[in-house]
Amino acid sequence: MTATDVKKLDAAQTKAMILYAGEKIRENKPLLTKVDSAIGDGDHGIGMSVGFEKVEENLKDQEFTTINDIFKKTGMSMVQSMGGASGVIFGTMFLGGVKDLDSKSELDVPVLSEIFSASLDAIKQRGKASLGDKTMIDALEPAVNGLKESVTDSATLLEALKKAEENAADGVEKSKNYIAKFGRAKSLGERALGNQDAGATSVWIIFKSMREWVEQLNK
Amino acid sequence: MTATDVKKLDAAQTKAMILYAGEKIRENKPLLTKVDSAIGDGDHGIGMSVGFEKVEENLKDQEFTTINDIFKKTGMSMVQSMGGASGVIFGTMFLGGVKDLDSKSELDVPVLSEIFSASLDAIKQRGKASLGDKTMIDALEPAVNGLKESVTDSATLLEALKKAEENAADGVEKSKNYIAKFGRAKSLGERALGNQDAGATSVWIIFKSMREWVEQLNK
Amino acid sequence: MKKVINNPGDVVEEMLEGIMRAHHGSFQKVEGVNGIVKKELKDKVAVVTGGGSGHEPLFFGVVGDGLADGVAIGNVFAAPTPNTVQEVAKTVDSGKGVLFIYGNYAGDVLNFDMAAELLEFEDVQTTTVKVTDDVVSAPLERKEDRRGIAGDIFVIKVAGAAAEKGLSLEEVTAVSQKANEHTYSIGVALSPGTIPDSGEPTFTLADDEIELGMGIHGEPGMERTKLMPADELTNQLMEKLLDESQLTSDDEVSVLINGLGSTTLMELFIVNRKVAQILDEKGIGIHDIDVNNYCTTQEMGGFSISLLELDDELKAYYDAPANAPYYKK
Amino acid sequence: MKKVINNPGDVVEEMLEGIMRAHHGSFQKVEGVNGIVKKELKDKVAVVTGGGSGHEPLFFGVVGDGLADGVAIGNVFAAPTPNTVQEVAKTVDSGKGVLFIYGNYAGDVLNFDMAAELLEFEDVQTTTVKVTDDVVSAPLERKEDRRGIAGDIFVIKVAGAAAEKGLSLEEVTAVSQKANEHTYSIGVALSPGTIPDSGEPTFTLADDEIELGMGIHGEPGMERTKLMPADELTNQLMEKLLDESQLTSDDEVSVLINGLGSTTLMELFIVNRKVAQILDEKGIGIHDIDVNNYCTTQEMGGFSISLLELDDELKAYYDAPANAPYYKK
Ligand SMILES: Nc1ncnc2c1ncn2[C@@H]1O[C@H](COP(=O)(O)OP(=O)(O)O)[C@@H](O)[C@H]1O
Ligand SMILES: Nc1ncnc2c1ncn2[C@@H]1O[C@H](COP(=O)(O)OP(=O)(O)O)[C@@H](O)[C@H]1O
Ligand SMILES: [Mg+2]
Ligand SMILES: [Mg+2]
Ligand SMILES: [Mg+2]
Ligand SMILES: [Mg+2]
Repeated sequence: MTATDVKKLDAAQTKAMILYAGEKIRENKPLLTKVDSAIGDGDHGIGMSVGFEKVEENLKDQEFTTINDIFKKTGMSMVQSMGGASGVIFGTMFLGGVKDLDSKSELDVPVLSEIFSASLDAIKQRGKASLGDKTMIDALEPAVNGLKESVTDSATLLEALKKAEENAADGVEKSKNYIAKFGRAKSLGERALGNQDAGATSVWIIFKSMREWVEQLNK
Repeated sequence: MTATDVKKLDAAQTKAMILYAGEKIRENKPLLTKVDSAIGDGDHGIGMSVGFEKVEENLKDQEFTTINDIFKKTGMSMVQSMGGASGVIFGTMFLGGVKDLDSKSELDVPVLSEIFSASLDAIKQRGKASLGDKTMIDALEPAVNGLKESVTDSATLLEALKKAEENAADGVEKSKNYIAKFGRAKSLGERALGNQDAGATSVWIIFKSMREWVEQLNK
Repeated sequence: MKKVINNPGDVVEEMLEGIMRAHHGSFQKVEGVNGIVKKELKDKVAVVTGGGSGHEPLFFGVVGDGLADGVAIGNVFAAPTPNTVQEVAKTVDSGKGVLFIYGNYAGDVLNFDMAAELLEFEDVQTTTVKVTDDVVSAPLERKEDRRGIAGDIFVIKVAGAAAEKGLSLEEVTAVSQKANEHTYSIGVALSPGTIPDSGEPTFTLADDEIELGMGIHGEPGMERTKLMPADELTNQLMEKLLDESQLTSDDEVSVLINGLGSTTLMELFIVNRKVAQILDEKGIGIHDIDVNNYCTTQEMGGFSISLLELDDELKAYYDAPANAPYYKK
Repeated sequence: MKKVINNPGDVVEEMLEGIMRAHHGSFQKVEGVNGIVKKELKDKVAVVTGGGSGHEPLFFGVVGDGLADGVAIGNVFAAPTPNTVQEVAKTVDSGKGVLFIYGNYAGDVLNFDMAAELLEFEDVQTTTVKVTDDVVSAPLERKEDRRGIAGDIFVIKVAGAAAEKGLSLEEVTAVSQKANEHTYSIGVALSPGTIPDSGEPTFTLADDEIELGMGIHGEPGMERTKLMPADELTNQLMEKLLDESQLTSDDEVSVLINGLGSTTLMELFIVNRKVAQILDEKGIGIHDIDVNNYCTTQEMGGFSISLLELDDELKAYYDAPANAPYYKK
């Protein structure tokens, strides 16, 4: 079986994939900080690193039987350690998706899509931002749309994550042309044009690393 | 009559000579500040400029009949406006010399010598420094010795001031090798070696400009 | 930027240890979170403030009698977590409810709101006043979107005094909200502060440039211009402030000149001289002037001017006694 | 260096105008000179302090009840003139005499001494305590040559309390002298301050260099070294301080961590954490800790640690109430 055929991950694999995404976020701390400096207060990379350190600490030595618990623990670790806008927002990206989800022991494309659609809604409700407000939603919403299409197309996990990653990347690019309304960049107005959003960049890195992890599976 | 022959100055000339020295000190504000920065707190040029501005303000529109009054007013202007170590020390350089001096309407070499010997004593008494302590005394004491020799040699005013200037310059050079004991540089110890004293530099500029003024007299 | 720190990841925790060692006589640490509350709590409405650290002495410095009862402390420039806010609120609540006062930033709003939701389950009643004093951070039509800067001090002062007087949560909230509506601030940046963790300045300004209206995290202001004399600069800032506040000669204000970090008191008093001259000229009464560093941004250069438009009610609360490590009246 | 000033030659005068506008309720300006005294003077020994400006909030910031009665203000980093000192002293003297307290610098000594001579003619009795707390500025054998830095605060605090209690000039002088002898300080510099007039920093340090023991005008200290972690730095400074002060577990101290300008309170509290740990380890009692910016050098980076070795007499004076714009107890 090559990665291309993979249809689903079990709980242990899901945990490993999230830990890998956390590693990548931490590797990209300088980039995220730089991006946030240009139009925000320059701490996004620091906050995301703190959050994913806590995630690693809390997930590493624990065995999970459900996907729900993994996402919940990931989200809680972020909310309780990070602070800042991204603590709640990225915490909700993991927490919000499993709040009303039936217990799942495996992560397949439909489940993945269901989780992130629900978390997108939760984030919008909490933060009151929409697509085009120069927030992480500019990457998350297109990524979620990609996942939804993949469900319809019965795509493999890798195909679905590739699509989500591409859409997220595209969203990051587009965020350069949006005027910021939320976060510490909110009053920058037109002067933020040309700079991508920090949170959107994190969303892209997260989907990119999930794709990488699945790609390398059983290669 | 050329400058070389000048034996004495009247009160108006003396006033003009002091105002000229003040101008030169103010021109050299950056140099004095730089010298003080190296081993002191970097404000000597500022203080001396404040002092000589006050001297100009107080002397400019006033007519004097005695040398004593000119020196007294010069010294008082400095003491009352400058503050810092140099306010009292350079104030005393002018005040101290005429404190016990009989009223003089002309400044010749013996009077010049008498004034600055007395002020040297007054400075030493007030500041408790001696030659070699890396203060303005390192320039003033040799300059005074030069004036005293000129009295013995019956030198002209220009010759006397030339000698004083040369000795002061020599003293400034030598101050580089002294270890500071007084002023803000006092605890610099051996690390002050190689740097000349700021106050000594001012003394040299004052004698140098008095020499220049006399030299240009009736040229 | 050289900083006197150990591991950059430990600055907040070590700062808190240092604070507690100095102030254990009047402070208690809230266990498990980065929160501090007054040692002796009273049976009254509690006032809780907080925000990212890096702005010292805000926010811990105003925990004391007649001021805030507790503070939730975030990482550098990052709002505190919901559980931090929650634990602090639970510790100070006497059953009469808790008023949250903090600067209006997305992160703070998200975290305090989440805490408020969670506290509902635990029967702790909360209300919120978001400080929105920075007049350049959004136009008048979107006043509620404005950022909170040094004006925090005025709002916390009034809230603390009202709570001390025994008012209900509703009443304390209303008068604090009024204090916020009566507070107008504007800042200017000369040089950036540095985040200890990244070692990077939060923005860059040329050697002869300043930014009018810049926020306390380096958020853009209204204009980058050349450095100008203090009087001219103060004039420009006051013009905007008076235009926004619409103060007239019938009004009376308290003034706060707040240093952002490395700007000296000498400079702040030179600014104060001009601010007072301008107010005097317009016939606007000056009730009090406070020149201090309350809301800093690490070693950022610059300052802000805040005006609190007084009425009899606000004046009485402004004048009431207060005693915290960095604010005494 | 960008500064918020107008004409550099006017900074002191304009600062004074700003100060007087903010504090006219408790201060009066001494006419004709750069001096400030308390508005309401008491029939007691008067305490006069002063020195160059540029170190704000010292020295004007400690003019108040239980502290100094008057202050003579010089130009930036330049001692006040004799006539300034003289006029301030004459204004505060109630006939019971005037105690001069100032940092031991040649300029200050020369000007205060000259003022004292002139005051003799006017029947104003004066005594002097020169603060010499900076342990690295001269060896023990020449203790009287040491510079005065942030320890000024301790000496003025004790003097003000003793004078308030009604002691005679001789007695106030004696206990202030004792306070000075019991005060030990050491500083460290990270980056220079700038003189407004020249726009030049008073010294230079490489990007990764610090100077242990450097004075508050950039006077050389004991060693230039690489920047090191806060704990290690604090250890090195405390070692020197404990060695000089010979404190043992029988002793009790008040601690002052004083910021020099641009070093943040966050950093000062991280230092404080370590200072307290070290004192705790040695069993030296900590009576009080004050973390503040009292004696600055414009926007200089760095801090100093001061210890006041207490006995019952000094402790009582240290704890006595005090109320000045920048020092309250
Ligand atoms: N209301 C919101 N909804 C969604 N995302 C938001 C919102 N506010 C901020 N963000 C995201 O958070 C990011 C900033 O995170 P971070 O820098 O960690 O927090 P802070 O803004 O508190 O410094 C922004 O780039 C944006 O993507
Ligand atoms: N006790 C003293 N006797 C003579 N000259 C002194 C004494 N103390 C200081 N000086 C002179 O004063 C100069 C410093 O003057 P200045 O920089 O204006 O004052 P400050 O030291 O107060 O900053 C020194 O360079 C030295 O020549
Ligand atoms: Mg940020
Ligand atoms: Mg000097
Ligand atoms: Mg932030
Ligand atoms: Mg000086």
